Amino acid sequence: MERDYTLFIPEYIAAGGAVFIIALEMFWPRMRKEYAAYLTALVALAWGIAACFWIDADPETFQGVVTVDDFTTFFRVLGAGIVFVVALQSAHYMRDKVTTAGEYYGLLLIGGCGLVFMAAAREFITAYIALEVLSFSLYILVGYLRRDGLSSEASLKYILLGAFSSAMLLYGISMLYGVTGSTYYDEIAAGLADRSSDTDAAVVIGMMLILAGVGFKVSAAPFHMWAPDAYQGAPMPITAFLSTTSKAAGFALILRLFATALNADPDIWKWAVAALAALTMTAGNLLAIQQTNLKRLVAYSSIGQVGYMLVAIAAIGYGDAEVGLNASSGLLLHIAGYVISTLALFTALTAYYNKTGKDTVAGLRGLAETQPMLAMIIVVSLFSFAGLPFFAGFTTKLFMFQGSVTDELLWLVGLAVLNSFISLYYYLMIVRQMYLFGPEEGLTRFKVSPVLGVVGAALMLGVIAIGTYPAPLFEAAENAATPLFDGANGERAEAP
Amino acid sequence: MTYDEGQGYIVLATLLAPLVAMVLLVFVPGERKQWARYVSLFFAAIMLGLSTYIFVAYQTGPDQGAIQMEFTRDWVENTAFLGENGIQLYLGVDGISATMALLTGIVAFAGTLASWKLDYRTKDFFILFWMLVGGVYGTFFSLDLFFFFFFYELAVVPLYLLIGVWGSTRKEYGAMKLTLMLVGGSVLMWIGIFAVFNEAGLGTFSLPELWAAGEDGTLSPTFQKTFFPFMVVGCGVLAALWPFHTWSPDGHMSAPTAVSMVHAGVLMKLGAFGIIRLGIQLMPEGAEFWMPALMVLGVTGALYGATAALTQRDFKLISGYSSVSHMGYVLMGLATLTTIGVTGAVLQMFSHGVMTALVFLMIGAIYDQAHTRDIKDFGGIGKVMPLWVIFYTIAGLANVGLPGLSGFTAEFHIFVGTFQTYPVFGALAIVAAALAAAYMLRMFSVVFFGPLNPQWSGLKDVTPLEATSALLLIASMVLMGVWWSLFTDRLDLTITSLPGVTG
Amino acid sequence: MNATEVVWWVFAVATVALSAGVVFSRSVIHSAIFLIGSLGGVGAMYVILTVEFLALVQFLIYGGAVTVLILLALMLTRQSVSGEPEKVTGVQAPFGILVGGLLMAILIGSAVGTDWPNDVDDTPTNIPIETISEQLFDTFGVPFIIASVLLLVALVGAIILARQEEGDA
Amino acid sequence: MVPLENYLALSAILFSLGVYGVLARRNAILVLMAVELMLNAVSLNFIAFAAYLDPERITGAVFAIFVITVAAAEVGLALAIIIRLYRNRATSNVDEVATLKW
Amino acid sequence: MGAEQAWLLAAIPAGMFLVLVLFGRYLPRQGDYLGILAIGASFVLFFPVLVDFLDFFDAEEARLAIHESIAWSEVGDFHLRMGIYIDPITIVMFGVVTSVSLMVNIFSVGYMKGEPRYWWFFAVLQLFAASMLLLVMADNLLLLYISWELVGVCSFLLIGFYWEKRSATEAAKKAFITTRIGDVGLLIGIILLWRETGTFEIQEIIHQAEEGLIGGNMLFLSMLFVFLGCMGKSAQVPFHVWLPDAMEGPTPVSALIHAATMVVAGVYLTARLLPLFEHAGGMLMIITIVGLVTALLSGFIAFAQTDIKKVLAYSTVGQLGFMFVALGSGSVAVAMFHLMTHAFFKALLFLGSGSVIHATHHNQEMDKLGGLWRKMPITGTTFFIGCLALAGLPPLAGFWSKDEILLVTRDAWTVWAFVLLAFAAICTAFYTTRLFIRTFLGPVRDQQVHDHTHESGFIMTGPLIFLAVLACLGGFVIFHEVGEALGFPGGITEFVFLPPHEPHEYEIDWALAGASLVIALIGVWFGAFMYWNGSLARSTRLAEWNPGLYALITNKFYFDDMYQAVIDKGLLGFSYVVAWFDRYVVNDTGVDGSAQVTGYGGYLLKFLQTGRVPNYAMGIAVGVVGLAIAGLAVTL
Repeated sequence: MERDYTLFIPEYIAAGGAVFIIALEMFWPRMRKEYAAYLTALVALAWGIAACFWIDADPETFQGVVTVDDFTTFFRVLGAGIVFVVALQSAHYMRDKVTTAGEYYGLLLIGGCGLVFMAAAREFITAYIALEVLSFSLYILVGYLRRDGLSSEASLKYILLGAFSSAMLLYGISMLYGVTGSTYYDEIAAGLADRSSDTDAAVVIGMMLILAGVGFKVSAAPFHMWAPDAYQGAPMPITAFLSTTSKAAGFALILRLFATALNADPDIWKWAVAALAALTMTAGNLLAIQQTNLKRLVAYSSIGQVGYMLVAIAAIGYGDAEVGLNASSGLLLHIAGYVISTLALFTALTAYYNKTGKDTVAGLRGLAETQPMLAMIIVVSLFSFAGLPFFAGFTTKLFMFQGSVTDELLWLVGLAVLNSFISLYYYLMIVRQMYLFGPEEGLTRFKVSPVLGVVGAALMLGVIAIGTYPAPLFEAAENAATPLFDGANGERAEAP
Repeated sequence: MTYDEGQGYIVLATLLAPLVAMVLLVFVPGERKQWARYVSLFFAAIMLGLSTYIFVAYQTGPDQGAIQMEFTRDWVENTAFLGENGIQLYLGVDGISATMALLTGIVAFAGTLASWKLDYRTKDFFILFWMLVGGVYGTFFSLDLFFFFFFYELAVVPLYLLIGVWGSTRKEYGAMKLTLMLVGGSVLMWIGIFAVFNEAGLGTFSLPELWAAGEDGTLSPTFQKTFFPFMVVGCGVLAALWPFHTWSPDGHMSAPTAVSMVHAGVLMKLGAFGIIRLGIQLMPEGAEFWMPALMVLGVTGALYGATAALTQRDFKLISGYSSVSHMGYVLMGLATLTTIGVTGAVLQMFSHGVMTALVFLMIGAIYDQAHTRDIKDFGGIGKVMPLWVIFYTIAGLANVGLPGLSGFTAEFHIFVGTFQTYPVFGALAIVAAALAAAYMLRMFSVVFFGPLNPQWSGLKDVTPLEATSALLLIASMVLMGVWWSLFTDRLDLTITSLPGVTG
Repeated sequence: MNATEVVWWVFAVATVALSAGVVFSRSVIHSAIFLIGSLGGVGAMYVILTVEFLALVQFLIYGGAVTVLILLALMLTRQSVSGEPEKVTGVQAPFGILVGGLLMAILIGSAVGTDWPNDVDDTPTNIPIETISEQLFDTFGVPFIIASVLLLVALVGAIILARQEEGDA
Repeated sequence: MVPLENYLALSAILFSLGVYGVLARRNAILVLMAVELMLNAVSLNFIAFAAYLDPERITGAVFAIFVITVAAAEVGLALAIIIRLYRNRATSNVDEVATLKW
Repeated sequence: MGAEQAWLLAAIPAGMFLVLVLFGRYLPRQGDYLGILAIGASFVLFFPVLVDFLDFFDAEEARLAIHESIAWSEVGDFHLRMGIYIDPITIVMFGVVTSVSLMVNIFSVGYMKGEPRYWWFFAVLQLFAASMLLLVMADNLLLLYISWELVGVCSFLLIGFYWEKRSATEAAKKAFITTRIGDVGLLIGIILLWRETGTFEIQEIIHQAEEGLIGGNMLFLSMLFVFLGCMGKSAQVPFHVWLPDAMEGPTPVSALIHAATMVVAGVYLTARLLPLFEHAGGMLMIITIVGLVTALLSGFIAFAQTDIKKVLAYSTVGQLGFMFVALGSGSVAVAMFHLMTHAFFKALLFLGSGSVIHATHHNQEMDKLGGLWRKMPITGTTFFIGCLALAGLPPLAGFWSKDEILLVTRDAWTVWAFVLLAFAAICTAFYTTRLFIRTFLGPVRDQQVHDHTHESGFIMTGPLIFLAVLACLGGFVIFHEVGEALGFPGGITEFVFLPPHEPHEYEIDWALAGASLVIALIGVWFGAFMYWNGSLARSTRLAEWNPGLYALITNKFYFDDMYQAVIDKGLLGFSYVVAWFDRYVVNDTGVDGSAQVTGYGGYLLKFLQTGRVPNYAMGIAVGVVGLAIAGLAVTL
């Protein structure tokens, strides 16, 4: 097996940057916190740019444990983007809140690397380790506000339950290993394909435990309960990071795992995924209706989103390779759209929080008066979540569901659409606060920091761009999804 | 560039005009209210002109195709489930959408004039207003299922803010209910669209191809029978299909004048239009199967709305319920599946559009001064606002179906068509028309006539701007009322070529 | 029933008992002690499986590092200065038993009910340390490197969070 | 000879005990111990498989090493968090740490 | 110009309507002369049309009508044509409408002087004339319906002319809605006919009916519906209630619309479609009965009315009843004949009363009037002539036409119909006499009213005289010689007929003529006996003779109260129910309810989120176990 160490240059950059930043603060304690943030942003930028060199490159594996193909590249760029934005979001926020920020930014970058390797892994050990890297960074970041009891509480809940669930995951993996004797996805697929039926019990248990484990990572009901607390307790930019990275990474892992390894025997898990999807979206949206805290509301709404995304996974199980390809292209597109909308939303919320220290729904009263632009960004991203046209959510959701529709799954898609309709209600409740009511006394028009303003505006434009001209991103998504289903009409990918 | 391409660009321009206006307004400083108004007026005029051009330039005659002035640009194709021409920006006009485009131009222009007095966050208002109008135009022009739905939803998006921010009575409730019910309707459409695309398996959203699939049985009859209700109820909510109409009274009661005008005038027509596009044209078999049910609902709505309007006391509630009644006629006309009936339905869409726009314009004109809409508070207004009374009376008479005004032209066709297929329902519909006379005249005699209630001696008559838009609307009413063939010629070919439509 | 089996059974029972002690005992300290035992028991299992290297790792990392850490943390977080045992089991215990029992039944059932395909002969084969190292440092080099990053993260995190700063509670 | 199933059963028991512990215990550290039990069960699983399956397929042993490593790191991190929380809240009782809810 | 251009008759006033609406207000004298000009033009143009038509007309060669039409609108195979159809009936109507309209317009100049919205009054008069002329020359039922509705609206606008008066607006509303109910029937009937024949053209429909292409029952049904429309327009029982209230409008309007022209539209339509009615078995009987009942009831009610215009209104209702009887007896000619004469003398009477009202400053209560003849001789005399004509005394117009109606009734139906009709005629004579005596003869009742009274100017008396002349001579057109002298093929019965009926020359039936003379005399004598020089003594005694009956009559047989009850209790009640249902069941329960249920679901769910780690872990564990069990169940 050849070893091409150049494959990981982007991660070298990221990790190296992380170490450098941590060290930098160590040796230069008086450094202004923003610098760390901007530095991180720069590193992330370099990382993303470096990642772009692998676009449309032939898939290359490193000893068969990780592979760098369009799928990996897709998530590399995505991860770099997330880190970039979150770092910029954090600049002022963290300056006001903590004494040392170097580790914070370092962990952002490392978490991003974890995301990349989860996407790249073609083998369980690597996948697991990468998963833990990301989770560890998140545990720490969630609890990063050391003096804030809520932050620590969230972090504790997250890590305890996280460990619990990864134990489940591991046990499941061990079962599959026991049956197939390997941890490589392709070998597992082969092993699953030509096994005797009296290993069913072990396979079922294994797959269910794995499902539970990854379900926890992406916060699918009933494994979702940590999410709202973690989101609410975490520092606001980290809430953004959490709700984007953990979802993206989780689905990166799930996609490659289920599409390559477990797809050999979909009958065992497809119904379960469908059930989880239905449960997740319903629970998420119903619970979101009751929320008064913004972060918490977003948490539940993101749970709802996870429900939608799981529909695509279920479709991989239900449909043939073609459907799988369509569904996962749609899923990737939707993830991208979702990530951008979420980041836009949190950029605005962070900017508002920096001014007023409010993070409740009612706290947004009259934002349209005091800061129209923030209000606009928020509305755009919320409508994008709700799947209203002009905004990313509409197109991405429509494509994802359209790709996932098979005769068996139409009911689930219908339920998903119904749920996104329910979700519109609580999004409108936020809009209502901002637009229908005047601000409280003394709250006058204010300016937002240029950085946040620019980032937010840019993201908002991105949301609108995806919503109105999704073609390039959609093609990228399809190219990214193709390696998972090579053989499934791969020629589509070459088409202009 | 050939003639037809040129025409295509005209259509594109018409669609883009409101969106451009929207974008421009974003950059107008908020405190420059007058600028916002003039920009809007400018674009409204452009739209009116272009729409009129489209309507006039739409070729009639046997050698013409139903769909004209096509404009096509690839949007997304050959990606994932999308094959050749997967999604195109495919615009085009047939007789129906030409008529609807004209309606939109007129009402949007009138609405702009009507909201001239609006002084609270004018700029934002017009931004959302043009978003709404853009959505409407897009829906009428789109010949691609994706964009059809895209614009259909787009038209609903701004309503919440438009009503919630600039509305009146119980605006939060009205706005929320209206938005949710409309989006709830489109949920069904989503599902229907997914199912259709999946069943057709053509890898394209292009409506003509899907229509062909619907006709040649690629969409199996059972499938059509199953999913026709999704499409029709989905659109029907917007068309105030009984019993999904309750947003109409509350929504109209809360909405500001211009929004009521555009909403009742044009947006409700989107629903009926959708029933034609996604119901009759896409699933002829389903239409065949379900139309009796739709007919029953339509009749119910027509009678129900008229009856409920009899004892309402709020101007806007009366108009809201009468809208339910009139959209009931539209649904009946469609449900006949006869050339005459469907023609009548389209005519009624136009007629009700201008008529109800005028009504809401007048209501706004008096509400701005009196700040009440309870008809019992008024009396003898004719003394102080003669012009207002005259305009309102004309609108009312059109509402009642007085020959010479658009209402009669439309309702007559609908009645005839209904009698062809379901005589009893036809008779009921005519009875509903008589009820319309009852509630309209009741309101007239209470509000306009009788001794003047001295409390209102200070009321001013309609402003020149309102008068202008009112005259514009009245002109179009009379036009349709007198010169039938102007409209019927344009509809003839289109409607006779609808699948499953007989006679 | 040869010697190995006897030994196995002894250790198995001991391990189970100790683990039960971990989750049932009334005092945290006792639980910690039991944990050490249970970990040791598992280590013994490795020995019986003739994977001595893993046993070694087990004893070092767990018996050495982890348990010490845990005891330390216990010391740091004693609520009551007077050492009487606090209420350690929550109201959920009965349901816990129920669910745990169910899960146990399912797992054992699936484990026993499955005919493990690659289980060539019913005897554990010695896993030479060379193979392990070869795999660990060659085949799974990448995860190994990532694991190092993981440890770095854990380290940093632990420092960040546990460090006492001025103004901390 | 001791069959593979015995080991699997043993690990299953340990695992379930761990699960019970997580469900029942109130002290965060005890919960953590229970998790450790579960992880042990897992690595026992892996090694048992590795030992019994044909000699080429010993990935499980490697996996076990990683699991142990991660577990250790996890403990360290978790304890740090617990201590941090204890400093903020003066409790490590998971039933009392419930400010974030609903 | 020829009869083909007859549409100009309607076009000119229509154009003038636009002019007056837009500019009338700013013109000198608010443009009343323009109105008169326009109507005058139509009146003048009527004669060339007449001459041209008479050249064309030839019963032997079956050149009976002129028909012109243009394509109107096409959808699929639904082709609409609009056109004019001119035959003797139309000609008669032309004559009546144009002449009376002209007179009324002229009269109004005096009567309406100084009223507010003077221009508006004339504008609407133009519109009315236009629509009425269009109505009578329409060649298809659709166009007819259109103009039918238009005259209805004009009537609505003119009744409500004094809209500051609550009573006026109420009357207008009542008139519009009542006729509207009839129109519902008419429209249904028209569309049913279309459904059967596939056309709206009257002659085509009649043709098909004669071919027997229309199913008997369906024809009966549709004609029944059509006749409903006629009843509504022509105020036949039970739709008669709106006409008396319509007297709230200015008197010239009453004269033109509610006596001479619009209200006879029903008669016109019935006459126009008579062949259809004949083929629809039983319809003629129904028409006759309706006519008889109306004639009698209105006669009775007229006894007790004290308002001049109300009396006249009821007499109008009655006379329309007579016309319907004639039609029911199958004689178009007689109906049209009576229509014409009635138009003349009733317009005369109304204008006369208008002159009185004008002179007495809007006083139209008999109790306040009396002995006016001396004060206003011209009005008095002309009014006297009108009364005699109405009472049916020879040789005035009313005598001939009523005599003819009695004749055809006798021939067509059993003696009972004849007797009842005769009795109705007696009533007519009676209340006419009463009206005249109490208004113009006898002592002065209200001196101060009396003093301010003065004869109206020529602008008003002129039309009176003109109409009086017509009322005197109009009847003679029945005679062959007169007809020929005027250039017609003969008397009106030889001119106005619908194939397959043959024109027949009128020869006087002395016995019947004597009888009708006697009838008229009885009525007149009785009236004179009752009210001689205005004393109410006898009449009061008569009223006390049977109070119940008297109350019945004074309350107009309780029709209004009945309707009021039905509307209030029935329709509005139902409407309240529907509104309630919509609010509380459909909306609050159906729509809001579902939303609240959803929200409540969320409310319940959120309590699972306890914030305690063990509970969360329990969630996970349960999920795992559940999945595992389900998985095993599914797979194994």
